[in-house]
Amino acid sequence: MTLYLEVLEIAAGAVLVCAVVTLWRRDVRAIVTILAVQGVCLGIVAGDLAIHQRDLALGATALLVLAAKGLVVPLLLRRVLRKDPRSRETTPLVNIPASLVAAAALIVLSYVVSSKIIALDPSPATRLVPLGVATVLVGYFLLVTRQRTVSQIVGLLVVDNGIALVTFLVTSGVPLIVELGASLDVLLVVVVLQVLATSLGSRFGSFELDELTELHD
Amino acid sequence: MTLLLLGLALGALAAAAAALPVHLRVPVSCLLVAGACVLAFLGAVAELRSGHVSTAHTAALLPMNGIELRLDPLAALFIATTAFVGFAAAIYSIGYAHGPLRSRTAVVSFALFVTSLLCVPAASSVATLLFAWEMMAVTSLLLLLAEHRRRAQALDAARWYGAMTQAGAAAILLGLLLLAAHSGGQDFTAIRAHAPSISIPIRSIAFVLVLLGFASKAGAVPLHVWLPRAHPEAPSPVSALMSGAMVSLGIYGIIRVGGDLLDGGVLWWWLVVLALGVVSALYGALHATASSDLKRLLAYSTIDSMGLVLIGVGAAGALRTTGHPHAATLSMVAALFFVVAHASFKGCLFLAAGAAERATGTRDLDRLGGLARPMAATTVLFCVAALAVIALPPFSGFAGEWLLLQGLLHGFSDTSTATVIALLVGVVALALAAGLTAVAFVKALGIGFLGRPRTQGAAEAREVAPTMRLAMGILALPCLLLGLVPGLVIPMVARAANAGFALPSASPVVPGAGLDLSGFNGAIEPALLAIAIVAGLGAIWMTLRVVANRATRRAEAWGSGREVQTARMQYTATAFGEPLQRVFTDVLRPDNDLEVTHAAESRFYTQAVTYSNRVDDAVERSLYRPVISALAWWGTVARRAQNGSVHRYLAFSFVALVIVLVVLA
Amino acid sequence: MTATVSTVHVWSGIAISVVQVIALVLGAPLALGLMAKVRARVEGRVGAPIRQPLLDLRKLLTKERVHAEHASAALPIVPFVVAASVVVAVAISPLISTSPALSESADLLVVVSLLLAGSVALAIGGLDTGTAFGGMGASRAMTIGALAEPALLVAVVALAIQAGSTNLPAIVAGTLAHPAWAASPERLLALGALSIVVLAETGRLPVDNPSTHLELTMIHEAMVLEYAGPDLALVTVGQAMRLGLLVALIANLFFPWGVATSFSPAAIAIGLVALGLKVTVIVVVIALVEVRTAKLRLFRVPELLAGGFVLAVLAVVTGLVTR
Amino acid sequence: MLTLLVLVFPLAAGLVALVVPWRPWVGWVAAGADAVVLALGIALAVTTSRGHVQHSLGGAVRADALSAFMVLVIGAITTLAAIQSVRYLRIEREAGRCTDRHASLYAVLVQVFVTCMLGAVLAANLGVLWVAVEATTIATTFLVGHRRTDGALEASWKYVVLCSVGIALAFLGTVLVYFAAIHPGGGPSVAHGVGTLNWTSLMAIAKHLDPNVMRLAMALLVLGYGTKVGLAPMHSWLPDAHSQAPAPVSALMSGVLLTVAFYALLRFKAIADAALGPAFPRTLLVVVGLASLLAAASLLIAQRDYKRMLAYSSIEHMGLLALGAAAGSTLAIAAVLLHILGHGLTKAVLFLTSGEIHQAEHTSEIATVGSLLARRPALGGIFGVGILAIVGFPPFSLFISEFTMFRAEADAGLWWVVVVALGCLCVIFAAMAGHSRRLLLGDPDDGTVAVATPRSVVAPLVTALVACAVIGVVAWPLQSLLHAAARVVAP
Repeated sequence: MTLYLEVLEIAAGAVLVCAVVTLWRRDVRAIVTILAVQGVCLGIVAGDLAIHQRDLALGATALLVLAAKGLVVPLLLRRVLRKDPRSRETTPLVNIPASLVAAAALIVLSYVVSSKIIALDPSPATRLVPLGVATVLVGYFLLVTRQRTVSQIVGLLVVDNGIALVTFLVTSGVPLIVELGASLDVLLVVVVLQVLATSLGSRFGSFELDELTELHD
Repeated sequence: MTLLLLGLALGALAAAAAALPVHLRVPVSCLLVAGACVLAFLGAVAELRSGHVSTAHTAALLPMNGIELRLDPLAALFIATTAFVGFAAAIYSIGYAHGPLRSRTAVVSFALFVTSLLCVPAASSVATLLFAWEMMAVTSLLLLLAEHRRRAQALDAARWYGAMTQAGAAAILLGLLLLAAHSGGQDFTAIRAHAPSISIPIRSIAFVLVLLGFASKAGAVPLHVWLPRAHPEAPSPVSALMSGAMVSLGIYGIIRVGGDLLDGGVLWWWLVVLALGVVSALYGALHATASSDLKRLLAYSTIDSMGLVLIGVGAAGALRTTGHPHAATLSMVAALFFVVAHASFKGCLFLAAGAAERATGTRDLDRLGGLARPMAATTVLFCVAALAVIALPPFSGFAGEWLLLQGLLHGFSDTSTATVIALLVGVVALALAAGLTAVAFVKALGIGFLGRPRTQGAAEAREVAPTMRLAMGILALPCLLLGLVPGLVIPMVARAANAGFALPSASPVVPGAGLDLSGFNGAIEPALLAIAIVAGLGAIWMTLRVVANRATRRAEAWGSGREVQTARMQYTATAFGEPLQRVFTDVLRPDNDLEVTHAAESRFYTQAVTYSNRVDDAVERSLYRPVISALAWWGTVARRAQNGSVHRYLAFSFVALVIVLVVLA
Repeated sequence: MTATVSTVHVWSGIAISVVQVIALVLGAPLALGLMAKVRARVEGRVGAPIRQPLLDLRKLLTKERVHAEHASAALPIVPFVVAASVVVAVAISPLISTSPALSESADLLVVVSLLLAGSVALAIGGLDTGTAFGGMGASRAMTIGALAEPALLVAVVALAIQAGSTNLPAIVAGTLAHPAWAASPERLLALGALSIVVLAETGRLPVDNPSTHLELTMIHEAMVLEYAGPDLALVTVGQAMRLGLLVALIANLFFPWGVATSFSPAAIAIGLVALGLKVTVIVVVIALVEVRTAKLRLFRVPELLAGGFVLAVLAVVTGLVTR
Repeated sequence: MLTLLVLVFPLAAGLVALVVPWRPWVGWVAAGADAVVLALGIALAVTTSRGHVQHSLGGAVRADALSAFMVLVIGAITTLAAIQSVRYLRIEREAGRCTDRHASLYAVLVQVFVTCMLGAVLAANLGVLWVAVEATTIATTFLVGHRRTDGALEASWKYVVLCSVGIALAFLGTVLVYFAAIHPGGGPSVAHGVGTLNWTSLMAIAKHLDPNVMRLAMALLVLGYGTKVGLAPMHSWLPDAHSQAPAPVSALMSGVLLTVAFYALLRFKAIADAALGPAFPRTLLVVVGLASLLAAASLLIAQRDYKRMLAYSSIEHMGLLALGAAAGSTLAIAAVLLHILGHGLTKAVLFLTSGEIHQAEHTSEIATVGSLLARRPALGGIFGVGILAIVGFPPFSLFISEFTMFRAEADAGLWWVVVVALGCLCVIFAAMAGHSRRLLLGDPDDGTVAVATPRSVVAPLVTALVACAVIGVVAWPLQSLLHAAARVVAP
């Protein structure tokens, strides 16, 4: 019993740690690998829950997550990176120390927010929900503050991983059809973003988003 | 009610007539509109005579709200006046419409404009009233823009008109919705039933909002700014309808909501209405004397007349709430009689001004003059209507003003000092406005039509089409008839006043052609007065034929010995109004600037001196300009917030998420 | 029986009105002559005989009419309108007796409006001539008229409030019945206001100098420059009767003793004599005032009229307060 | 069976466009498919307004009166847009701005987009509803970027990023609703898999759902779906996307996509009302609604681009819908639905006309176009009448639906909200009147002769405006359907 719990806690914790590390590192290529690690941890959480509840559908979802978020997505992002020689992130809008302080504040906020969710069903899995909510908020913060297109895609995916984590912990997976649809959508969004990123790169010659202000009132 | 419905249907049919080919379109549509007005007029007069209330309701139209119509004497009176002016305007526009006025939108808009004017008084639910009100607003806006390609300032006028009408409609909607919310239903019968149960503060808020909306339509001063801009730019039949009928619907609204729905309400309401009336009367009359554009002068005079009506309505309301129903009936009858009289003479004036503009190509008084000989009919009709406005004895204006004065005077027997002071201020305003109006219209008549033509355009003026003269004649008729035998109309007006303010049903005037006040000692017999004047004229003419030398000859006017007298030496409208402008400088605040351009070689020789004197609306400058510039500033500030950066947009969403989470935590 | 009695009243009313009109047609020019004689006497001159204005009128009637070439059909009508409006006003107002013809519609607004009709007609005639003088006179006359009329109206309203009705004969009868009213404060204030207004309305000295033709100063004269012969006679008689009517109204409204209240010929004769006396006294006072004052600058006249207006408003307020 | 057909037809049209290399008749096939959808929508509306609900695909696809009405709205506006797309693609291909491959991509994506919207509206399961709405974002990204200009690319990037992150929050909200459904009334956790995301079963157990979790879920849902609806403060993507997208696409997005997302909000509001009572959802919607109105009003004052002006007007109308839904009574929801149809039709006509103007004048700056009514009377006329309709003048349906919404809000005690809303509406009226005056009116002093617009372009637009006027005045066609649909969400 405890093995299931330990694996669950370590994997969920790892997901949040990866999110914070993406905020911490500036090198885009490193961020992509961290994202891959986060995908794997998410897969482990799903698998662990599937084994514990002997739920075949959840097992299939776990494999799907491992494949998509662990392998396919990082592959796509590396294709975009190949076209962008300067891999270092230009200075983000909010400097790193401030970002980390903000991340801490967001984690505290997610604990407070999740207290209501835990109150409804205090099972061991639900008790880890604040980690998921924190990943969502940190991912969102990463999305808001990063200049490079790839970093924004990574931010978006961290938010998605956070939500997937909450879904697994809280309801051990939504009905299969919804789960399939959701991950297919996420995959398609990444493909779309990757196509847009490459055309932005070729059109504007650089991957900086702050020049992208031609459309304004 | 059936005649009214038939009339409205005929009006809608007139709108459909726009599909006809160009040359057929205007005559057919105008005749149909005239027919609609006749039907509505007959329906309304039948209702006024019989006095019984008829209603019509259908849920098939206006989804989720249905249409409710109710014809009671108050509505019938306003429908009758609107129908009468509408009939004349329709006949007039047969001859007047040319160029852009024959386009499909103009014809459809004119037909729907008259139909919605006829429909507003009959509306008896918030939805129907707002529907007809907004139809009136959009159609008149389109008509205002009909000739924008010829006169660029029509665009500016349309924007002012649109914005203020929309704000007025919003105020009315808010007031009525507040009442509907507290009376569990949006039809007037429900509101009327629940009104006593609604608390005074809520009723006051609702009344003030509705008053703002309707007073802006009636041209009460702080909210009048659109009127002197919109009326001159609109085609003449439309501005006649606006001044004759649409403006009095503002008065109708105040009486319907304040008197009928809210059952009189509180004293200070009516003192506010009276104050609005006083300020409008003085401000309108003053600006009428100062404006040199004929139609702008007429527009300001409309503000002045509506001010007088508001004084009557305010006095009636005040007297009723302090428990003097008999005096209140007299003031209300005076106000409504003045509305009827004003509709006819102001309509005739605008049509005549339109005829003059059509014939000479300008409406600036400084460039008119000498129209009496070529355009005799228009000049005589303009003169009749002008004398009616100045309130000289045999004309309708005099009977109206006399009734108003009696209403105010016989209110002095009231006890509460606030009402007495208000009535006194009313009398003073009445007297001052009467004097100033006389100056304005002597200027309009004397400089606009008489004397020598000041420009080539005025010199080549030709008389306008017969239909236009017929229309002016139709409107000039009541100026005389209402003046000679007002007694015949008063019982019907009294019935309308009672429906409006739930006052005792006895008519304040003893039955008969003249105006013999029952219950108060004060009477005039205008018919006998007219006979006396005619007898006087006859007697003088006879004595002169007997005594005096009858030879007459024409000679050059005395120019103190000058050889040649040119038309430019005549007084212009600006010069005519200049003494009064100098007397009232602090109110009008004219900005006159003098530029002297000196010769190059030395300062002591001047090359040219240019002097310009412009009187624009002080209220607009001090009240509206700051609001507009504040909005424009806010627009530029807001635009900078949307500067295109993805991060700023994402930050908006992120901050919203965090705030919501914090609030929920 | 009552029908015959009322017809008798109507006919006698008409008779009284005719007497009043004839009295003023002859009396008003004499009054002007008297004023000129008084001025001359005070200035140490002999001056023209009192009946000189009547002689001028007779001379004018024999002359031919001259119309300005550019004037429209309005110009010939104006003198008739001016004269007729004043004649009707005189006919119905309570000068000799309190019940002339149409006495129940002898309302204050009617009389004021008839006088206004006269000045409006004059102004329109002035504008129609197409000359600079006509326009100037019309503009100034209307400006002063616009400022004087409110004061006139409010002053008479003050009297109406006291008497409870706006009907002039009723006010006169009321004052006769309650002599105490004549001395009441609002009466005196109203008298002050009315006297200022009379000077402005009839174009007497402080406001307008009737005897000069100097372009810069004339107000009333400028409008009548273009009339000749019978037209000029009508206008001058009209103007004279306007002065006579206003003076008579002041006399009767403030000192109503002598005004006949019954239809007996004796009462009417007394009324006529009383009217003559009172008008003569007032006219002499006006003449003396004229001799002493110089003409006000045109833009000081509004201040004078504003003073008159305030006096009238004060009269109304005191009337209400002490009611 | 009807509901299945509704989904099959546009999908089939999409497949045809995919397979067959680009031919003009492919466009007409798509238009035909959308016309069939409209017909089916009317059929569905007639059956559901009599009360019985249509099912197919084993209950996954469900059409009650509300979704039937939405199918009707989608059908009407997509047919209008599809007809105009044929002409749009022809002109773009003649001008060389769009190759055959792009044209067929455009046709496929539009049909996929329509299918996703229909799927969202007919989904019984709220999870499937989310998947469909997310799919619409993906489908429309390349449509927004279809014109390949710098602006289009930038707009599509902002559109995807903002909408995806917004929609992700909505998914979190849906999951929390699912979590609350698994533990109704705080009782022992029901066996896994029994908890459901089916709207009908959720409504059944709504009263027992845990209020705290539902409050958090509703907040996330309003923020999430609010992004797709374009409510402030998540509205910033809308002006860029709608002004850069091709005219038929922005007509579809502004006319229908926003209201499909709003439909989702209505479904969740029904559940939240039962679980939390009306107070909390009402405050949320009022705050967001007023924010949108204020944002639209302030940003319309100094607007220079007529397409962005129309986009901000959409934000304003979505704010009005939010306020209407906040009132929550049956009358309010009926008015909201009528407003959805009226706004959809009018805004589609306005965007399509602005597309024609853009193709003719090659600029969307108001100042450089100027005196359009004189130079292109047909286009200027329709655009002018459209502006009169969108600003809320009778006889168009927007007037009566706005009036009824304000009446319902006043009855629900939100009178002060109506005061602020009407203030914003007056400012918006003045601003739009000013901008359209500069765009349409004025005298082209260089004496250019008026250019006629082909009747084939004018006819559909005029019929749409006439339809909007008819439903605004005559109550008959929609009366029963509106009340049936409103009773579904607000009993």
